[in-house]
Amino acid sequence: MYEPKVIGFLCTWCSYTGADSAGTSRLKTPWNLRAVRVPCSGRVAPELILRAFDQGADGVLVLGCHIGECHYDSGNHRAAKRIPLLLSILEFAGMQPERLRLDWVSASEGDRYARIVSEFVDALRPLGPNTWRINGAAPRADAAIGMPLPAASGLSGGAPCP
Amino acid sequence: MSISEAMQSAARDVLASGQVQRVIGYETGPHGRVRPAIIDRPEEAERLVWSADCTHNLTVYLHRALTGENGRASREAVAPPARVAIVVKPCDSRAINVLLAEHQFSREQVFAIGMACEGMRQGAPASAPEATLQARCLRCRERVPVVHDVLLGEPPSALPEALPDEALAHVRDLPPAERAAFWLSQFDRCIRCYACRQACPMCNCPTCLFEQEDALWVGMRIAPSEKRTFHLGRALHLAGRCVGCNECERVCPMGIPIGLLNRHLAETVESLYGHRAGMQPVLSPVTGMLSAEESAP
Amino acid sequence: MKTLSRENLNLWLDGLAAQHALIAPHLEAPGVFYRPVQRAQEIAWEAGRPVLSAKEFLFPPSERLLKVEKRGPDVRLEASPSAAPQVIFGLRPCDARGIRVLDTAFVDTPPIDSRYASRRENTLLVGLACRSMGASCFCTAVGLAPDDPRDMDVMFSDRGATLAVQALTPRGEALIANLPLVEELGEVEPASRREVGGLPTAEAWKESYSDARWAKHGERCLSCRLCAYVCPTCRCYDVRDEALPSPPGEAHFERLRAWDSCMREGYRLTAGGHNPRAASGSRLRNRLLCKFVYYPHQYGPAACTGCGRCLDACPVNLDLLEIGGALQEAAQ
Amino acid sequence: MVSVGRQKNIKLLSYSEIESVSGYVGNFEVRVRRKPRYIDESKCTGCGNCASVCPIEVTNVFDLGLSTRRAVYRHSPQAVPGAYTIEKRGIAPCRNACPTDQRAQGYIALVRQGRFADAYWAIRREHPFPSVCGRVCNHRCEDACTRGSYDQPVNIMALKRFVADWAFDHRDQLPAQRAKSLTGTPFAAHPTASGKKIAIIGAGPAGLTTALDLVRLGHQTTVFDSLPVAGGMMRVGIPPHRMPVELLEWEIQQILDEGVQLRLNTWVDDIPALLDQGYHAVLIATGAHQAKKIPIRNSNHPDNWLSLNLLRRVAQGEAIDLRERSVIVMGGGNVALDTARTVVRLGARQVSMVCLEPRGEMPGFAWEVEVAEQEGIHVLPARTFKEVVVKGNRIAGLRCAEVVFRGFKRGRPDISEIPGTEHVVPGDLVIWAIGQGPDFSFLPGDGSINTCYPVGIQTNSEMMTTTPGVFCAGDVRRGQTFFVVDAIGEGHHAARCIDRYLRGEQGVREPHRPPVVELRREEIEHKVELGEAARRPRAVIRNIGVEARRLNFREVDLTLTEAEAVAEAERCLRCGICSECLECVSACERGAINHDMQPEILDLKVGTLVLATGFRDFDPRVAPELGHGRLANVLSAMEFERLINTGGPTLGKVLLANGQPPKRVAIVHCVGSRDDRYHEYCSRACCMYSLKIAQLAHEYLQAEVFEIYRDMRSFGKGYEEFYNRTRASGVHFFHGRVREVTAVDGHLRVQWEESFHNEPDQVDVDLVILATGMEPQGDTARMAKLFGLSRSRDGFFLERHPKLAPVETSSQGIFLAGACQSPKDIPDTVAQAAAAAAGALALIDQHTISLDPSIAEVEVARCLGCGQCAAACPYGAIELARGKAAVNAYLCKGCGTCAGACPNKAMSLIHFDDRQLIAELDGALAWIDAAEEVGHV
Repeated sequence: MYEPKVIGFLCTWCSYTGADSAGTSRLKTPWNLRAVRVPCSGRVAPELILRAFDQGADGVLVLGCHIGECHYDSGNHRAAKRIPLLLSILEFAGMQPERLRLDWVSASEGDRYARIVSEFVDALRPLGPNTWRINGAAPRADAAIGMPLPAASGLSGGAPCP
Repeated sequence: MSISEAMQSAARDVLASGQVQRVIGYETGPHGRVRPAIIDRPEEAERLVWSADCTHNLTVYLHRALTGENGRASREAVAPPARVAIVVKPCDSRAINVLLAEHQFSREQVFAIGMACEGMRQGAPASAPEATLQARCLRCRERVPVVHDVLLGEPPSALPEALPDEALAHVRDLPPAERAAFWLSQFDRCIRCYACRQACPMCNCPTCLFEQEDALWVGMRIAPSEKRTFHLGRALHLAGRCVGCNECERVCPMGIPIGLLNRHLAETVESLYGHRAGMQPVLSPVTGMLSAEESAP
Repeated sequence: MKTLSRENLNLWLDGLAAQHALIAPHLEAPGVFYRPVQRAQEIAWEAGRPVLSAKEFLFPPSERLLKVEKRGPDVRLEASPSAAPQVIFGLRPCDARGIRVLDTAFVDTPPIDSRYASRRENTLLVGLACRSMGASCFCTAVGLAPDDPRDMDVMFSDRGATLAVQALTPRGEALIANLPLVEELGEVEPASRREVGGLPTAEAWKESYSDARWAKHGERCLSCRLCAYVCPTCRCYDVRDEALPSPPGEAHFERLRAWDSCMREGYRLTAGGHNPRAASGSRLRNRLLCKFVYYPHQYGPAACTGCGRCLDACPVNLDLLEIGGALQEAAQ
Repeated sequence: MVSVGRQKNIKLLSYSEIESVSGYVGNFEVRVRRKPRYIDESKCTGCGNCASVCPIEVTNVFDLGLSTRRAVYRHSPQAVPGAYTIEKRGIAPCRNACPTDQRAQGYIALVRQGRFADAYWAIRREHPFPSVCGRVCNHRCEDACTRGSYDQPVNIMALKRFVADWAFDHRDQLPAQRAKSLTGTPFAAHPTASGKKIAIIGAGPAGLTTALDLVRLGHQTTVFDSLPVAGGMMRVGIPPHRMPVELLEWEIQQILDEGVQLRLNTWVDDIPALLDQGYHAVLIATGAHQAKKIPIRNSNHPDNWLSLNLLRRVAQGEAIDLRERSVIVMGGGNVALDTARTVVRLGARQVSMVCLEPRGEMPGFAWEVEVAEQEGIHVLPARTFKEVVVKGNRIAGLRCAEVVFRGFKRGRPDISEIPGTEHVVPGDLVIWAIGQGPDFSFLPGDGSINTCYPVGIQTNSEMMTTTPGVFCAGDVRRGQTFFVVDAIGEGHHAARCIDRYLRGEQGVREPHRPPVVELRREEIEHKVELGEAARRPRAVIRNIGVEARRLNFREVDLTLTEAEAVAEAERCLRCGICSECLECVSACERGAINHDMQPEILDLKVGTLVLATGFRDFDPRVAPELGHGRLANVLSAMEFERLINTGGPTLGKVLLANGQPPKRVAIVHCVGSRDDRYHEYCSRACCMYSLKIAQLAHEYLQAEVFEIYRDMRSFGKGYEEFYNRTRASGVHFFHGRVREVTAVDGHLRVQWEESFHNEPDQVDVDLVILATGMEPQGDTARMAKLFGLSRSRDGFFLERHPKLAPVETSSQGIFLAGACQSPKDIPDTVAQAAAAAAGALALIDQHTISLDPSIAEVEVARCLGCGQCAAACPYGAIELARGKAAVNAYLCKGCGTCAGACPNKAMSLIHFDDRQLIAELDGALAWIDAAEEVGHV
C-alpha cells in the first residue's frame, strides 16, 4: 500500500498541543504527517498549501482551534473562510478533494487528533501518489475535450496564408 | 443624438467645466479596431465612440491615472489628475466598487459615465457582420452599471434569459483525472506574458507575488508547474473580487480559458458566502468572520 | 524549377520526423502553433500565421544553464546537455528572418551564446513561401517578401499538387539530396505583394526620442509582455539561480534563463529602487527603438521582420505602424 | 467588601456596565455606563424608610425568588455600597400619554394597597383637579395603557375619580391620615420666598395650575377672574350633572390654602399697568368663553341663545324653566351635548341636536351621544343650517338640508348638500353650540401682544407672548377649546417658563424623561401568570337611571366602591416597575432620592484590566429528571443556603411545604457538572459545600442526611479531614449517579445508579438538595468580544497559558480572577485574584511593557493598501495610513491571520514569515524523495 506524504499545519495553541497530548497519551498516530507549527490556522496562507502540493505533498491537513475557541479570537474563522475556496479551486483543477482537509482539534483532544490524522491518511492511501507535482514538461496532449474554447482572439486578425 | 454623441458630449462637458482632468473612454484605432482612449482636452472628445466592440475594462487604468503612477516611480513629476471620468459598462462598474472597498481611490475621484449595456460582440470588429454576443454577455443579466454618475442609453425593458454557463458545467463534470489533464494542457500553452494580469483591474499589486525576484512562491521557469501555480494563485487572489469582465481571457494570446477559474470561484464564493463581487463597495468576505449561520467545515 | 509531389513530401516529412525532431505548424484548439509533430498529417497547411514565432525552439522560454550540487565542501557543476537535431518545416520568411536576427546577436557577434549556438547548429530551417500577405503583415516594409527564401536552408513554394523546392545552403542541399525531385519548366509564381507604408526612416526613428507622443501612447500600454513574447526578434532574457529540492545535508540549485521583456515595469529597476524606465511610454519607446535604432547600430539591418504579430496581439491595439507613421509625419 | 469599599484608592463603580474597551496595554480606554440608581449613593444611609413606603413588591432575586422586595431595594443586607436602588424600567405609557405628566401608575399602586390618602396626595403632585379629570377627561392614559393590548385598559379615570371622591368624603380626616403615614405632608416644606410677584389673568385650569406651581416654587401669585366664581370652564362650562360643584370648589380651596391669592369679579384690560404695578410677570389664561354663531337668516332673533351663556347661568345657580319650550341645539361637540343634556334637565318638552358631522364623526364622545339619546334627545346628524324659521314673532324651527360631509379643509367644512333634502326641524328655541373662541377685547390696542388668527395669542416655545414678561397658556393660546388636562399641562409648562424667566435663565429645559416602557406580549402574560396583575375584567361604571335624571342635576355616573377600586388597581401591570408615586421622596430624610437621575457615561483611562465577572449557578430546571421547579421540597443548594441563613427570607428556618421540619434530607452531587448532557467539567466547589450543607442539615436541622455523590473531590487543604469528620458525624454517603427524583407517597424518592454495590440504590427522603455546578455568566460571549478575549470550549474566559500564564489573557494587560476563568472555590479564587492583582501591579510598577517579538510587519514596497489584512485582523491592530497597511505593535497578538490574507505577502509575521515556513515546508518534503529531481524543458 502506498504511504502518502502529508504536511500538517498545526496551530500552536490547540492542535499542536493536541498532537502533544496524543503523544503523551501514547495514542497511535500515522507517521506520514510532518507537522509545520503555526501560531494560528489563520496564518496558513492558501499559497503555502499550494506550494506544499507543488513540492510533492500527497495531502495537506490544516488543524486549528474549534470555532469560538481561537486563541486569537477569530483567526480560525478566516481559515474556515479561505481554505474551502482553495479546496474548491484545487478540485476544479483536477485534484482529489480528499487531499486537503481543514479541521479543529483542541489542546485536550489528543484522541481526536489521532483519529483525524488516521482518517486523513487512510483516505489518502488508496488514492496513491499525488500526480499534482510535475517534473519538467507536461504531456503536451491537447486533451480531446469537446468544449468550445476561446480562439486566441488577440491574433484572430492573422493572415490566412498559402 | 446617438449614444456615441451623448458620450462625447458628456465627456466634453466634464472636461470643459473642470470637473475632471481626464476622460478614459473608447476610440476607433487602425483597422477599425476599438481601443481605449485617454483624453485630457475637451476638443479630443469627438474621438470617443461607443459600440458593441467596447469590450475593454477601462477601470484597469483608474488607479494608475489617479496616482500618477504610470509605472511606479515616474521621473516626470506631473501632478496626477484629481478626478477622472471613465466610461463603464455594468461589469466594469463593479470593478470600481471592488477598488473602492480596497481603498485604491475614493468615490469622489471618479466620475463614472455609465453605459446601458446590451452586451459586447464576439471577435474582431467589422469582419463579422452577424457577429454574436460574447458568451459572458449572454450569461450576464446586468444592463445598468451599479456605479454611475450619469447613465447613457436606455436599458432594455425586457431582458433575455441569461444563458447557463455550459463551459463551466462541462469542465466541472469531467472526471478528476481528465480535468487535471485538461487544465495542464491549457496551462502548458501559457508563456507567462502576464497579459491576463496586466489587463485585470484587480491585479494591482506593486509587484506580483508570482514574479518576485526571490522566487519564494514560484520560480521564473516558464514550465507547467510554475504556470499552474500562477494561474491558480491568481484565481485565488481574485476570489470574491473578480467581477467577471473576462479581460484576462480575452487578452490571452494562447487562448487559455482563464475565465473558467474565476467563474468557478465566483460561484463558490456566492454559494458559500452569498457575496457577488462589486455589487457594493465592500471587501471580499474571504478575509472576514464566519457569520452565525455559516458553520465550520 | 525543381518540384516535389505532395505525396512524396509527406513521405519525406514522415521520414524526417522519425529521425529528428520535426517542428511544423500545427492546429491546436485556440490557433496554429509551431509544434513538434510526429507525422506529416499533423501539419496544418492551410492555417494562418502561427500565434508564436519559431524562436522558442532555439531560444526556449526558459532553460537551465547550469546545475550546482553542493555536498559539504564539495561543489559539482553540471552543464546542460547539448541540443538534439531538429528541423523546422513550414517556416515563414518573416520567422526565418527573426532567427537570422537572433543568430546575429547570439552567434555571429561575440560573446557567443553557447546554448543558442548549440541549438542553432542542430537546426535546419525549411521554409514555405506565403502566397499573399495577411491584413496586418508588413514584411514588404522591412525589405522582406512573402516568399523571401534568403534566410532558409530549404524553401518550398506551394503550387497545388506539387511544390517547388529550392535549397539555399549546403546543409539544405544535403537535406533534399535524396528527394525524388522533378524538374519542371517555368518559374515559381511570385507571391502577391502589398506595399505597406508608415514606417519612419532610420533618421526619423532616431529623432523621435524626445517626442511627447511616446508618453501619450504609453498611457494606454498595459505593460504586459505580449508584444515581446510573440515577436520573432525580441530576445531579452533574465538569469537567476534558484534552489532545487535537495536531500538532507546537500544544497542543489540551478542557473536558469527565462524570457524577459523590456516592457515589464521592473525591467530596468536598479538596486535602491530607482527605475530609469518607470513610465510605460519610455518602455514602449525602448522596445521600438531597439528594433529600428539600437539593433541596427550594433548589428546591421533593422530587427523587425514585419510579421505583424504585435499589431494583432496587443490587447489595447498599440500599433507600430500607427506610432511610426505619426513619428514620420513629425519628422517631416 | 466593607474594607474594599472604604479603601481610598479603590473606586467602586457599582450598578454599572462596560460599554466599550479600546486601546492597548498601558493605554486602555474604558467607557462605563453608570445606570441610574435614582438614589444618591453619597447621601443614602441605608435606613430603608423608602422601602417601607414603596407600594411595589417584586420578586427578590437575591433570595432566589424565595421572598419579595420593594421596587426600591438594597441588593442584599451585606451589599457594598449599602445604598438603596430604585428598580425602574422607564416611564409608564400612561404617564407618557398624559399632558399633565400624571404618574397614574403611582396612585394606582397606592390604591391597590388601600392607601387612598397617599394616592390622593400622589395625584395632587401634578394634578390640582383630580375630581374634574376623574370625570370629564378623554383619558389618553387609558388609550396608552399596556393592559389594553392584553384585554382592556385599566379604568384609570374611574380610579382617579374614586380617589378624589374618597378624599372629599374624608376631607376632615385627611390631615390626620396624612400624619399617620410615614412620610408626612408632601408639600409642607415651602421653598424660600423669591420675592417675585406674578399676575395671572383667568382662574381656569391653566391659570390656577400655573399659580399653584409658582407658589410651590416660592413665588407670589395673584389670580384675577372676571367671573364671580373660580374654576373657569371647569366651573361654568361643565354642567353639574357631570361635575358636582362642591368638589371643584374644595379643590380650588386647597390651591388657595397653599398660598395662591384670588381676585374674582375683576376684569383686567390693562396688562402693561399690571407690569407697572410691581408684577414681575403676567400670565394670560382667559380661556375660550365666546360661543360662536354663523350669520344665517334670523340668527339675531332673541330666541337664538348661546350654549356657553346658558351653561354659565345654570352653573351659577340661576333657575331657568324650559318646560314649555321645544329646543334645537346646534352642534355636535361635547359642549353641544352638555347643553342638550342640560336643556333636558331644565324640562324642555322636546330637544333636538342638529350637527354637520355624520354620526360616528361627531366630535363629542360617542358614549355621551348614546346617553343623550337615552335621555330623549333627538340627534340629527349630517345637516347644514339654512335659516332660523320665524313665524309670527316666534321661532318655528330650523331649516336644514342633509349633506355629504368630507371633513374640514383649512378650518372650513368640506360639504356638499344633497339636493331635495331641505326640511325644517321644529322648535321654538335655538341654542348655538357650534364652537367657541377666545375673547381678545382685553388685550392692549397697540398690538404689542400679537394674536394670530384663527389660532390664539402668539407665543414662542417658552410660552412668552410678543411682550416680554407676559406669558400665555391654555385655550386662549390655542384659540379653541381643548381638554382640561391640556390646560393643566400648559399651566405646568408656563410655570416652568415663568420661573426660569424670573431667574433670568434662557431656554426652558424640560425635565429629563427616561424611555417609555414597552412590554412584550410574553412579559405581560408572565406578569398576569405570576399574579402581579389581576386577571379580572375592567371595572364597569354604574349610573343612576334615566328617570332619576329629570328636572335635577344629580350626577349621573356613580363612583367605584373601595373594594372595586382596589380590585381595579390590581389590574395594573406596573409597566415601569417603580410606579413613581414619589412616596419614597417624601420618606427620605436625607433627600437622597432623585427620580430624574440619568445614566452617566464615564470614560476611564487605565493601564491594566482585571476581569472578575464570576459565574452563574447552573439552573437545575434544565435537568427536569431531578424535579426542581416541578416537585415540592426539591431545593437547589443556593436556595437551601438562603433559607438556613438567619438573615434570609425565613430567618433561618427550613420547613417543608407542609410546614414540618425535614427529617430525611438527600444531597445530590454533580448537578449540571461532569455530565456530558450539560457540562463536562467538574465545578470543583460543590463537593465541599455539599459537605457543609450536610453538616448543617445534620446538626442544625437534626435530620438524617444522605449524600449521593459521584466521586468525592476533597483536594484542598483540610478538605479530606472535613470529609472524614462529616462521615464520622453520621451522614450517609452513597456512591452513584442520580437517575431520577420522584414523588412517592408524600415522600421524595431519589434513585441512583449504583457503582460499588455497597448500599441500596434508592432512598426516600422529604427534602432533596441539588448541589448545582457553576457555568459561565450569560453574557460571557459579549464580554469576550468587548475585551478581545478568547473563551475555552466550556465558555469560560481563556487564560493565556493553562500552566505558565493562568491569570493573563491573550490580550496583554488584561487579567482574569476567579470563576470567570473556570469554576473554583474561594481559596483558589482569592489566590488567583491576588495573582491577577500582582500581575497588574507589576505592569504598573515597571512603567514599561515588553511585547511579544512575534508580531506582524509590513513590507511597504509590496503593500497595495487594499485593507484585506485589516479586515482579517481579529484585534483591529492594522490601520491603513497613506495607502499602506501599518501594524500597531501594541495591539498585534501575533496570530498571523493578516499574513495569511495578504495577496501579495507584504504582511508577514516575525518568526513565522513565509521564508521560514517555506523552508520548513521544503525541509519536510525533502525527506520524501530528495533524489527525485525536478527536470526542466
